[in-house]
Amino acid sequence: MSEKVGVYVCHCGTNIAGKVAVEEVAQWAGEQPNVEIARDYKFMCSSLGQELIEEDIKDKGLTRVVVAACSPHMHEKTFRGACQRAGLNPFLFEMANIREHDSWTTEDEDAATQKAKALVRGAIDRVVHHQPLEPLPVDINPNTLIVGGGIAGISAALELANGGHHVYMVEREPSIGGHMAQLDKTFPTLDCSACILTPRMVEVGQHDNITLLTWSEVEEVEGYLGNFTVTVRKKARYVNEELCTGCGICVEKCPKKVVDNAFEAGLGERKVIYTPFPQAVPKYPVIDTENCTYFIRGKCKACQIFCPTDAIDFEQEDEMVKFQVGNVILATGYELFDVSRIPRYGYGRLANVFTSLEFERMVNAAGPTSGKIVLRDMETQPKSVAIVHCVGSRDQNYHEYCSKVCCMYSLKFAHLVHERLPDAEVYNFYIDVRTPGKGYEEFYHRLLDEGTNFIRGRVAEITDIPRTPEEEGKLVVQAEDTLLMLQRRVPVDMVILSPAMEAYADSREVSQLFKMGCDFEGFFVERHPKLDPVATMTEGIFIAGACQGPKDIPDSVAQGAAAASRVSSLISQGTVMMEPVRASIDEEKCCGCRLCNELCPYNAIEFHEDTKVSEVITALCQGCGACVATCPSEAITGAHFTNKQVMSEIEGVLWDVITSEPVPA
Amino acid sequence: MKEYALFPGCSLEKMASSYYVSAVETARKLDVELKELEDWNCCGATTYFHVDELLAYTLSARNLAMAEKAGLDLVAPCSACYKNSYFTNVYLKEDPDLADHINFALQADDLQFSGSIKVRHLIEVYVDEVGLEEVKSQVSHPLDGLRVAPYYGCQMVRPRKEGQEIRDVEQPRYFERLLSAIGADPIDYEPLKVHCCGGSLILTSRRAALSLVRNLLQSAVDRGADVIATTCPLCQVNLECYQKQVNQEFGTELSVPVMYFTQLMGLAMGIKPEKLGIGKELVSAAPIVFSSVGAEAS
Amino acid sequence: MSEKPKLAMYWASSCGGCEISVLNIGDKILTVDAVFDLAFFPCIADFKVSDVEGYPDGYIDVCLFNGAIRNSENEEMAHLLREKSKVLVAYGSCAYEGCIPALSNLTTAEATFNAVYHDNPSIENSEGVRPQLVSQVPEGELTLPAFYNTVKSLDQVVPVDYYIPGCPPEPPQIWAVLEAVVAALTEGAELPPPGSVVGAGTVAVCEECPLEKNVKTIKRFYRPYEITPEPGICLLEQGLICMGPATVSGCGALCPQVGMGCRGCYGPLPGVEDQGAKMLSAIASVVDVGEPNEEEDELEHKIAEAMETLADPAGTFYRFSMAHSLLRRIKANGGGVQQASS
Amino acid sequence: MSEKFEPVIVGFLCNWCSYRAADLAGTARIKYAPNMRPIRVMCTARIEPQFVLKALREGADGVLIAGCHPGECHYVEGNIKALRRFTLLKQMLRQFGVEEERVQIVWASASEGTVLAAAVDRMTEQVRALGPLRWKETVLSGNGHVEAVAVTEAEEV
Repeated sequence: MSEKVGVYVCHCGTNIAGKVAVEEVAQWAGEQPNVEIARDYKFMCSSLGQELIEEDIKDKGLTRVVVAACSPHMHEKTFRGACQRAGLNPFLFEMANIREHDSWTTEDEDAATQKAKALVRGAIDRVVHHQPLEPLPVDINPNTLIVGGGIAGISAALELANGGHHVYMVEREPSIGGHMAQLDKTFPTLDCSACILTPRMVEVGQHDNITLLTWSEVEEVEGYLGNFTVTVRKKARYVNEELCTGCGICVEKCPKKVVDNAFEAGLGERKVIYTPFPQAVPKYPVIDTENCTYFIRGKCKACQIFCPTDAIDFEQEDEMVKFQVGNVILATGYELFDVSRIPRYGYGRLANVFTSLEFERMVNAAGPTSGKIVLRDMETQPKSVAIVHCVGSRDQNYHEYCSKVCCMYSLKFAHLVHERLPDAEVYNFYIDVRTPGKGYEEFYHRLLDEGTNFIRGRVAEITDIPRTPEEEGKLVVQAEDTLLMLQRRVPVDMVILSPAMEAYADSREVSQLFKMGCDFEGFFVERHPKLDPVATMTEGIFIAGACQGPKDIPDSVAQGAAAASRVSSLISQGTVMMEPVRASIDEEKCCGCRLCNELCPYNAIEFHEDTKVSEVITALCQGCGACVATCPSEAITGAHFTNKQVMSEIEGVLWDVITSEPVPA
Repeated sequence: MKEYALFPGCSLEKMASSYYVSAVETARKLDVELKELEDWNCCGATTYFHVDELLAYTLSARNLAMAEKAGLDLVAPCSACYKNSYFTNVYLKEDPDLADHINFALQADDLQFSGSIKVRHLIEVYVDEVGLEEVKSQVSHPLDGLRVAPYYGCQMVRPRKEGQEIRDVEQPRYFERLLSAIGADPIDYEPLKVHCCGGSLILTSRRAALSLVRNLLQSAVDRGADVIATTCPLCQVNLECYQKQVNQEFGTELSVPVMYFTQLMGLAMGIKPEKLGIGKELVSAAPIVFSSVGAEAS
Repeated sequence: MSEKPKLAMYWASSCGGCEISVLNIGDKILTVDAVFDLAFFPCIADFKVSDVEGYPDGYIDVCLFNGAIRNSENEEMAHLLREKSKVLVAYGSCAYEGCIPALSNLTTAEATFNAVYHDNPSIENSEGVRPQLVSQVPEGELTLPAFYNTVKSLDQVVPVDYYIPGCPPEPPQIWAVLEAVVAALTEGAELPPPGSVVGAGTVAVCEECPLEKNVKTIKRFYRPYEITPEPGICLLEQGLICMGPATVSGCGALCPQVGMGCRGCYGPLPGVEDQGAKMLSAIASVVDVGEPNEEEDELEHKIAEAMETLADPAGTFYRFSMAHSLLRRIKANGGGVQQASS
Repeated sequence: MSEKFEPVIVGFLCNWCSYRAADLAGTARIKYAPNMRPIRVMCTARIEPQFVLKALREGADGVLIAGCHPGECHYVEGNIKALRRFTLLKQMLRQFGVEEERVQIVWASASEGTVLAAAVDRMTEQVRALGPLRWKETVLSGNGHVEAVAVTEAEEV
């Protein structure tokens, strides 16, 4: 039985008509098989254009519709809507992309017209074989998983929880707070980081709608938008959270101290049973089994002996927690570039070269030096400090991108040095000073007034090899001053490197765990860089904060809240409709060879031992078609991308070169 | 028996003759045959590439083409020759048009560049292809306790080569491993070991070059080196021959023996010092020779 | 004066196995003899082409045509028998889809001649004598059929009513078909719609295969002589090529059961356009080599290495279906040979 | 066919990366050869060797498969599966005498409009250099039997 196809060729003003002879294409389309009516129109997406389609469906009894216009990513939904309003199943529609893929990219007008015809014919031949499909309703589980308890995750969690939705927050460290908890002051306002952060941490810790899982990692994620099943490994703390009151006696009594490479960035020490910092949330300590005397030698148990509530449990084991959520927000944050990857900056070899994080801890009143700025010997105060911008960023050898926050915190450092050591000279070595943000440029000017020396030049080398007497015993920072056009060698006592923010080394594994994209640098990929910055290509997975790219605190907070609002809108919809582009197996045809079983990235294919056939669990299927292409007996069909449809489209786009069967049959 | 096409380059002919002989001697010990390229020509040196790139590449490509004809990898003991040959080899492979252009010229000599061979520095041959185990096995008089500053210079490691980390450029370790293999005690010579020796600046911008030489000598001394080992004739000249000028210029009293790594290897392998061209240096290497048991042999 | 329906069987380009397979139906052959008169059956009785030419059109009730169309003689006979037969059956893989003869579509007629009349080490032919379409001899003019560059299936030269797949077809299937035909002829029973494949199942061979099937992840391919297959386990899982999943059932999965992968002689499943491409897709998909996080060229290298362990993909995947495949034959470089046609 | 030969290339673009890359090329008004005729699939993993053969048989001079970079596939590793099939298919096409350049696979992420455009331009030129494929006309046409070759000396004797 033949179909009645309506073809509509859009001028898109001159966007298409400027290159493609649209009238000609429409007129030609009218002569193609199965075509009932073909028209061209100025703007098909306009309400008038859409009505044109609707009327033809009604009056001319069209059974299929083709619109040749822009990219389906632009207007497929629009025209499907038009079909639906006129009572035609929206999937009996096909779009030919003659704008993005043709008129905008082709120089020659005849060639553009020729290509347009091919694309239109492809769509016509394809649409004839379309089948009516119904979208799949999916219920949204109102719970949300938030991975990462930094400031981005915290803001997202509080938004949702205060909105009455339940949140599971998973943090791999013993406490939430993230990098922000390590900072002293925040630019440009210089208000105390801890003072603004800790209340929010406490709020998370106490919130009825938030289940907090610290010292935990996500092991497994199964399912799809609305219905994820998450398995979390709750690492053994060796402290019973029911009994522990967080009194801290165990920490006090623990006889062993080790260098704290995590929170204190190696500058300070901590006990072997510890909470990362005093305001930690939750308050329960953790035993560091690598260093614990009991775990090494089986003796000590001081913490257990002194614990007033018998909360210490050396027998405790990792625990697997399983729960259901409807959406996921990844706020896994960033780590700092390893500055020892730039040997000429001497970090590790030259004692008084520090990283920004070390300096943050140093200037922090609660830090290892209680806020005193000193050299590695922990007593001498520097008389001169050099701050090096763009360490590992804006550098083709490491990261090409600008790390965005380094300029501002480098300025903050300069200010703090001036504040604590009024007589000290401060040199900022920069490529450009980048201060886009409210009050940022003003802060820069303030630093200029405070007398910081700004030297425009990427630092070539930091060395302790003197060339002149005044360089003796100093660190010499060598750079080409590109304003004065001369080589500068600046002797200083202390150097602070401002390393780039980079994605966590394991971010690629994380992205694969959650089945979403991750770019070359390891940052998670948003659905659209401008219009959809917190969603990902995978339905139900959202991202917030520095895991998506270098960001400062206000941006991270904003993204956290944005992700939360995206999630809550889904929750309030209750159910969402999903594209019915899915695979299905004809059990009559399935021979049970099981070639398709391992193939599905979503484990949507199930093999029934009893009937010896495989089945696709529609809800899990994401419609990639891998199994369809694999099944050698064509027992698997990919809705809306069937072999018949694609094969016909192939013949269609080749209409002008295709020739009839040469061999007599 | 490993075979290589040897590209001595101009300096090994005269100025660095001791590098030449010690290279040949050590190679023989290690069962490596260095067949000198017949009718080799200048590598383009440090300057020609800035004067006329096309001609410079052609010059260097001719040597490569001759090695290809012989079917042997090219070995250059001089770091400048090495760098020029190495990168000519790379760039011509990347730029077929340029290669065609040059091959057109090479036809006159009935030569053709196809990029079929590798270019190695002599020290790479010893470390990577002969292997340190083999080197060890030839050591009869280990240079026990001799503190050596391994000076790579710049042209052997720079610019960064395909597939290398920045570390391989700024913190290479193979020279140290070689020195340990002959029983010597390599000092921590970072980061200067890959810094510039002044190169040809010594002629054009004398003071700048001298101050670079000074840094190298001074910190070698500060770090307790008995001798500085070099891998390049130009480094050798700048470090060894300009010590007097450095002292005049900066009022220092520096006097450090500077030797080719092949000479040290030779001593460790029990080769007679004179066979290694030892005795021609401006800063006497006698203390090293005596400290090495190899001297007794002579 | 027999009113019995007339049966014919002809042998075009094939090995003769099909004839044997008919006799292989055992004592049922007597029934065949009882029901039919033989009108043409060169293999077992002496008929001449002239006899057939003498028949009125449609004189033969059922003609089992086996063998591919390799040369002009095959084609002429196909046309002749089509004319003279009510029901023309493409019998066996050669007639159905080209089979082994069609593998020579992977080369050219020219090359085939060179191999047969020249290059072959056992050939002594210094004058380079080659078969000629026409050659003059004292006695007069001798002619030979023209040797085609491209081997074709029967339905590529004449319309075909039914197909019986298999190399050769299995006795039970043959009998089932003959029975149906007999029933139709004697009791006027319904025949299947023309053009349909008869004497075969509708699902893949695996359905009939008793070997245990698990999820499949292959690291490389093995040729039968390279490994001894684990008994009782699906051969594909063990890296041995088995066309089972891409081949229609009906044979009873004889080969896999004796440790030899299915060669695919029963042809593709209903609705499949290209058996070989389908199998290629399936098998390549489960080669579990290469991780997404690897360097791109490293990845490509690894995968290429694994795939190269499959010797002769074209010959493997199209062993029987070359004539029915999408590409059907190779593009000889320069394309000189097929241009030589007229 | 007297004027310059314009190759026809069928392009299979994955919905998430390469189709969007092509969209981006358009939005950015990057001009490239009009010879590639795109067909959208959800993922390169949906592309069957059958599609490629079909295109070649029906008159295409080349086939381009474009998908996300390995590790960036929207469906985790659909592109790897595509690469596996493509690799084996290429080995087979070699046997069929189809030149390497006629069937290619490229990776172009949603942000790499230029990469895709460049790939199309490059491939168009390569295929143009190879000349038309037009399978049915050049390979399958006629019944292709061997004409009698010139009478050899043997028979003159």
